Amino acid sequence: MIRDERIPADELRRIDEEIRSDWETGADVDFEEAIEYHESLPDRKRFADVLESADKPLLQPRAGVPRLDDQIELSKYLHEEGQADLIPTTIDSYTRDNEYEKAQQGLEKARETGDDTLNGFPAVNHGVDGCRKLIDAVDAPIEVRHGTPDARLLAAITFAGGFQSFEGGPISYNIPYTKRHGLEETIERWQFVDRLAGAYTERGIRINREPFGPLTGTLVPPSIAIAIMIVEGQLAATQGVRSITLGYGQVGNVVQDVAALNALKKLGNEYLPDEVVVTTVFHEWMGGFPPDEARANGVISLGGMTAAIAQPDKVITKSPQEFQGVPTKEANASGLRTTRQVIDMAIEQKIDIDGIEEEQDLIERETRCLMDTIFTHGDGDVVQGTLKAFDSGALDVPFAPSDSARGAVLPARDDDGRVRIFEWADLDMDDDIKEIHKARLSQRADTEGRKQSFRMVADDVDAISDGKLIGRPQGDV
Amino acid sequence: MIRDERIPADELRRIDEEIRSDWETGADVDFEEAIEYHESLPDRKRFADVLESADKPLLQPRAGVPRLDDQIELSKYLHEEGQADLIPTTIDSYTRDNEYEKAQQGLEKARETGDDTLNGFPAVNHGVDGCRKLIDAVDAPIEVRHGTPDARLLAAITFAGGFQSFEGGPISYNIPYTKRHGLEETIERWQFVDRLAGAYTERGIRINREPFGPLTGTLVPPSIAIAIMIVEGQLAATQGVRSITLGYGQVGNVVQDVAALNALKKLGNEYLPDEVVVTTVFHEWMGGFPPDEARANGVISLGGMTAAIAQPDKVITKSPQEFQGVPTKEANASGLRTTRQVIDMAIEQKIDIDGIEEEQDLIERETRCLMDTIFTHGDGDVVQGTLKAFDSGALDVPFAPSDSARGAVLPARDDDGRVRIFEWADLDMDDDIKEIHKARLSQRADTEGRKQSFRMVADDVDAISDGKLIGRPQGDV
Amino acid sequence: MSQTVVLGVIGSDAHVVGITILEQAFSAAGFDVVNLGVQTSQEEFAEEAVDHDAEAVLVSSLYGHAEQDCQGFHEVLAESDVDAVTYIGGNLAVGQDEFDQTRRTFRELGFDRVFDSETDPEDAIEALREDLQITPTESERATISS
Amino acid sequence: MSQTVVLGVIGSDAHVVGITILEQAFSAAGFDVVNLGVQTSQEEFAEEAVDHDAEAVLVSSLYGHAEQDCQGFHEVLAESDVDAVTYIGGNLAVGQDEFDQTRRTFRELGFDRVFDSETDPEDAIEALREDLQITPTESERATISS
Repeated sequence: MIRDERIPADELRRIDEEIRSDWETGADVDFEEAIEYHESLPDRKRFADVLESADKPLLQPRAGVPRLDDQIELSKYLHEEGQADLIPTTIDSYTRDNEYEKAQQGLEKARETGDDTLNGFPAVNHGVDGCRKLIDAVDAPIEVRHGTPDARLLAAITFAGGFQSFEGGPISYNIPYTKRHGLEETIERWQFVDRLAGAYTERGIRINREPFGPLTGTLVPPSIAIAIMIVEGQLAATQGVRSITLGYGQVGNVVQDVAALNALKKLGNEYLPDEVVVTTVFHEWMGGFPPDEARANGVISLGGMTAAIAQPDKVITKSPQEFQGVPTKEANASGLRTTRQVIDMAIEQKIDIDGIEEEQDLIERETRCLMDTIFTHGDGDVVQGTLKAFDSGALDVPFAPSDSARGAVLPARDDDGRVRIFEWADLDMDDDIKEIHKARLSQRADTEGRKQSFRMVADDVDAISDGKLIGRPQGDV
Repeated sequence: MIRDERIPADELRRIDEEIRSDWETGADVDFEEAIEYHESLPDRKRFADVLESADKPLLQPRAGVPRLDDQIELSKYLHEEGQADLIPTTIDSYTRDNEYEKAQQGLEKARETGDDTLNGFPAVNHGVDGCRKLIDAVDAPIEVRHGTPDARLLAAITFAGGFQSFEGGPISYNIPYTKRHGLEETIERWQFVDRLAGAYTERGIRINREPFGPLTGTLVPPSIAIAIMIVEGQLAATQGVRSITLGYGQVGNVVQDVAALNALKKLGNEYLPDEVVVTTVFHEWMGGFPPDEARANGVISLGGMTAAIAQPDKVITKSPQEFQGVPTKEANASGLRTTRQVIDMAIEQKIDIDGIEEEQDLIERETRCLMDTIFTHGDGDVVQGTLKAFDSGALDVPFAPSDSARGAVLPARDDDGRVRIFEWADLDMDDDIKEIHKARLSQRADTEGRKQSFRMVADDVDAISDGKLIGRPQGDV
Repeated sequence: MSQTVVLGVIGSDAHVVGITILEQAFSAAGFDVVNLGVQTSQEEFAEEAVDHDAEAVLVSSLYGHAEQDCQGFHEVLAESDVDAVTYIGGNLAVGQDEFDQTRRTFRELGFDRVFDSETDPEDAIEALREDLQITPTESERATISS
Repeated sequence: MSQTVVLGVIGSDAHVVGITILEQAFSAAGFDVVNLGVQTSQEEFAEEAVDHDAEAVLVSSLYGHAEQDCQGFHEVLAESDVDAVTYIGGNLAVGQDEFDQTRRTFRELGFDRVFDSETDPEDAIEALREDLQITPTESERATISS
C-alpha cells in the first residue's frame, strides 16, 4: 500500500534505471556529472535562490516551441523584450503523454520544415545536451512547465540538463489533465520525481518544485486549491524537496484573491516542515478570455493589480492573445510588460482593502476542514488520506475530467463576485461554513431575482470572456 | 470691472450678433429655430439626461478629424466598435486660435486630398448644417471638446448645430493652453459661452458644461484642480447653466484619486447652487505615457480600476498609442474596451480601501483654504477673487505656461506616490497643511536617502512613462 | 416521465465544463442523466446507451475534431441496437464560419440535431422534449421559468 | 558668483515642464535665472539678455520645429550686442534618428552647445560651468552632490 514515505535509495536507483531506458536519451543521464554541471552555473541561473531572494513579484510567462534554436531565441526575447525574470520551457503534448516516438517525429518534421509541429519543447528528445545548450544560452533561471502525469523520465533528463525548477504534482497534473490515470499511480510516479529533486537538493542543488495551483482553471474555490497545494507540498517535502512554490489561480475578485494568496502563504508555512522554503505563485486568470486583445489586456491588468496588493513571489502572466491559443512572442512579451507596468505603478502604494482578513479567515477554516478530512481518511497518512478522500468525494475539484475525482462539487460567484460553492455534493465541510456560502449565494439570487441554480454556474463560467465578472441574467440587474 | 454677474439680455444679444459676424457661417445661427431642432432630438441624444441618469460610469474617448464624413464614420466606429457611451468631437488647433481662414484652407485641402490636414473637426467652418448632419448621423450624445480661450463663435454655432455638451472654461482653457491670453479676457468670453448655454437651458434645452479638470496634466495637486473646477462651476451657474460636469485627472495613486473624486463631488454639490445638477468626470492619466502600447495598457487599466472604485459619472479614456500622438480609431476603441473590461469586472466588487476618508478630508481642507483665499481676494466676488488670487500667487497651477498664473508652485510625489506640494511659493494654504505635505515628502526623502529637491519633481514627471509611479533615484531604493 | 439521457465528450477531447453544465441542466429538467465524462469512445456511448435503455445520446465535442471522432458512430450504435435520438453540439469544426455546412455534415453522419457552441442548454432540452413528445409537468415548468 | 542665465521656450511651443525643471536646476546651482517661459520670440530673448546682462542664453524646444524657429536667431542676438554663450536642447527635429546631424545643424546656426531631450539638467550645468570657467563653491558642491 502506497504511503507518504521516502523512496529508499535502492528503489530510487532501480526506478531511475528502468525509466531511463524508456527513451534513448535516458542513457546520457549521469547524476554525479549533473551535480558538477549545476555547480558550474552562475548565481543568476539558480532558480530557488533567485526566486526566494526577490524583493518584489518576479514575472514568468508560458512558452515552448519544438526546435532548440527557436526555444533559445524565444527565451531570450521574453527575457530581453518582455523583461521576464524567470523563463519557462513549456513541454509538448506528446511528451506529456510519454509518446516520445511521436514527439521525435514532430521534432524532425519541425527541423525539416521550420514549422512548429509540436505545441512545446520535447525536452526528453532534446536530451541532456540539448537542455544544457538552452540553459547555457539564456541568462536567467528556467523552469520546466508541462502537465505530465508520469514525468519521471522528463524529470531525470531535465534535472541532469540543468533545469532547477519543475512544475506539477500528482494531483494537480492528474485531476485537471487526464481522464484515466489513477491517482495512486500518479502519486507513486511523482514520489520518484520529488525524490530525484530531493537527491539533488541533498547535494546542494536545490531543485525548486511548483505544484500547479489553478487546477481546472475554472472557478476553483480557493480552499480546495490550497488544500491540494499543501498535500503536494507535503509529499514533495517527504522526498527531500526544500524549495516549494505553492500556486493559486486568480478568480478575479480582488479581496478573495488577496485573501487566498495570504492564506496559501500562511498555511503553506504552517503545514510544511520548517526546513522547506515556501514561496507562492499567482497565475493570472486561467479561465476563458475575451475574444478581443483590448479586453484581454483589462483581464491581465486586474491580475497585475491583485499581484501588486498581495505580493506573491512570482506571477505567471497571460497574453492578450490568450483567446486564440498559443500567442506570438510579441503578444507574450506584451502581457509581461502590461503586468509589469501595473505592478510597478501600484506596488509602492498602500492599498489595504477592507474585508481581506475575514475572507482569509474563512478560506483558512475551509482549508483546515479539508486537511482534517484528508488526515482522518488516511488515518494520519496523507497519501492514503488523499486517495480515500477523493474516492469518497470528501475532497473534490469542480470540472475535473479525471475519473479519480467526483467532479460533483460546483462553484458559483456570490453577489460580490467571490467564488462560493453552490453544489457541495460530498465535500467534507463544516455546516456553518456551508451556511455562509449558502447565504452569500442567496443574496446574489435575491439581487438577480432568480433562484440559485446551475444556470448561475453556467453564466459565471462565461462571464469574464463576455466582459463581466459575475454571470448576471441578460437584461441586467 | 468684471464681476460674477449674469450678462443682461441686451448685452447677450449685442455680443452674439458681433461674434457671429466673425465668420460667414455665423449668419446661419437662429436661436428659435435651434431650440426647435434640439426639441426634435430623441432622448438618447440628450447629453445631460443620459449622463445624469446613468447607473455606472459612462465612457468617452477623444477624437476629431477635419472632414464631416470622416467624423461621422469615426464617431460611429467609436460608438459601435469601442462601445463609447458618449461621443466627442475634438476641435482643430486653428479653430482654437480663432483662425477660421486657416481652418478653412485646411478643410478644403482635406476635402481635396483626403488627408487629415487639421488635428480636429473645424466646427465653425462646417457651420450649423454640418454640425447637425453629424448629430443626426450618430446615435449617441455628442460633446464639443477643444481648448479654445475665446470659444464664443464655436459655442454659438455648435449649440445651434445640436451639440448639448461643451468642454472648457475661462481658467481651465487658458492657464494650461496659452501664454498671453489674459485671464480677465477669457473670463469675460466664457461668461458669454455660459450665458448662451443658460439661454438654451431656460428654454428646456439643458446644455451640459464641463470645465477641464486635468489642467496642465502634470502632477496637479487635487485641491488646486478642485478649487478651479468649483470656480468655473460657479461662473457657469451664475449665467444659468444647470448641468455641470466637474473634471479631475488621474494622478495614479488609487487612494488619492478616489479621495479626490469623492471630494470633487461633495464640494461641487456644496459650493454650487442647488438648482445645478453636478456630475463628475475622471480623465485617465494625462501626463507622459510609456512609449510602448503594452505598458500604456497597464496605465489605462489602472485608470479603469480607479474609476470602478470611485464611480465617477464619466470617464475620458486614453488609447495605448497615447505616446505617439493622435491614435488610430482602432487604438482609440481599444483603450475604451480595455477600460470597460476593467470597470465591468471590478465595479460589482466591494473594494473599500483604508485611508480614503483621511485623504479626502485633507483634500477638502486644502480646497476650502483656496476657496477662502479666492473669496477674500475678491471681497466676495469670485471673478475678482480669482483674478487677484492668481495675480498674488495665492492661487497657482504647477507647470502653467500662461502669464496669468505664476506657475511657481511645484508638486512631488510622497513615499506612497500621492501628489504633494514641494514648493509652495505664495500659494495660500494653512501652515498645518503645509506641515503635513512637508512630513510626507520628508518621509520619501528618507526612503530614498536624498534631500527634498527639484530633482524629485523632475524624476516624478517622467516616472510613469518610464514604467513606475514614483521617480526614485536610479539604482533603486 | 424520467427518460434517460446518456451524455459524454467524444474522442480524446478533455473539455469538461460544457458537459457538467449539460448534466445539471438535463437533471434539473427532469431527465435521468448518465454522464460518461470526457474522452469517451464510440463503443462506450453504445454500451451505456444499451445498459441504461437511453432515449437520447448527447455527444459533445469542443476541440475541433468531431467529424473524425464521429465517423461510423451511428453504425456502432446500430450494431448494439441502440434506438435513441442522437444530438451533437460544441465547436464542431476548426474553422466554423459556415455553420450550415457543419450542420449538414453531421446530419449526414446520422445525428438528429446539431448545435453550435453558443446554444443554450434550454434550447437542447426544448428540442429533446419535442423529439420525445414530452410535456413538462406543472412543477417543472415553474422551475424552468423561474 | 551669481551669473545670469536667460532661458525660454522658442517659437509657438507651449511645453513648460522642461523649462520649469531647468529653472529650478540652474537656481539650485547658484545661477540667477530669468525664465521667459513658453512661446518666446527671438526678439524677447535678445531684449532680456541685454536687460539682465546675461552670460548665457538657453533655448528649449520640444515640438520639433526648432530649426525653423532659430533661423537668424544669432543675427538678432548680434544686432542687440548680446555676447552670451548660447545653448539649445530638447526634441530638436521631428524624426531625430541621427542626433549627430541635428547637432551639426544647430552648431551651424550658431549655438555653442546642443543637447538632446534625454540630457540631465546637471550635464547642462556642468557644461556651462566649464564654458564660463566657474568653480562651484564648497557649499554648492555639497548641495549638488547631496
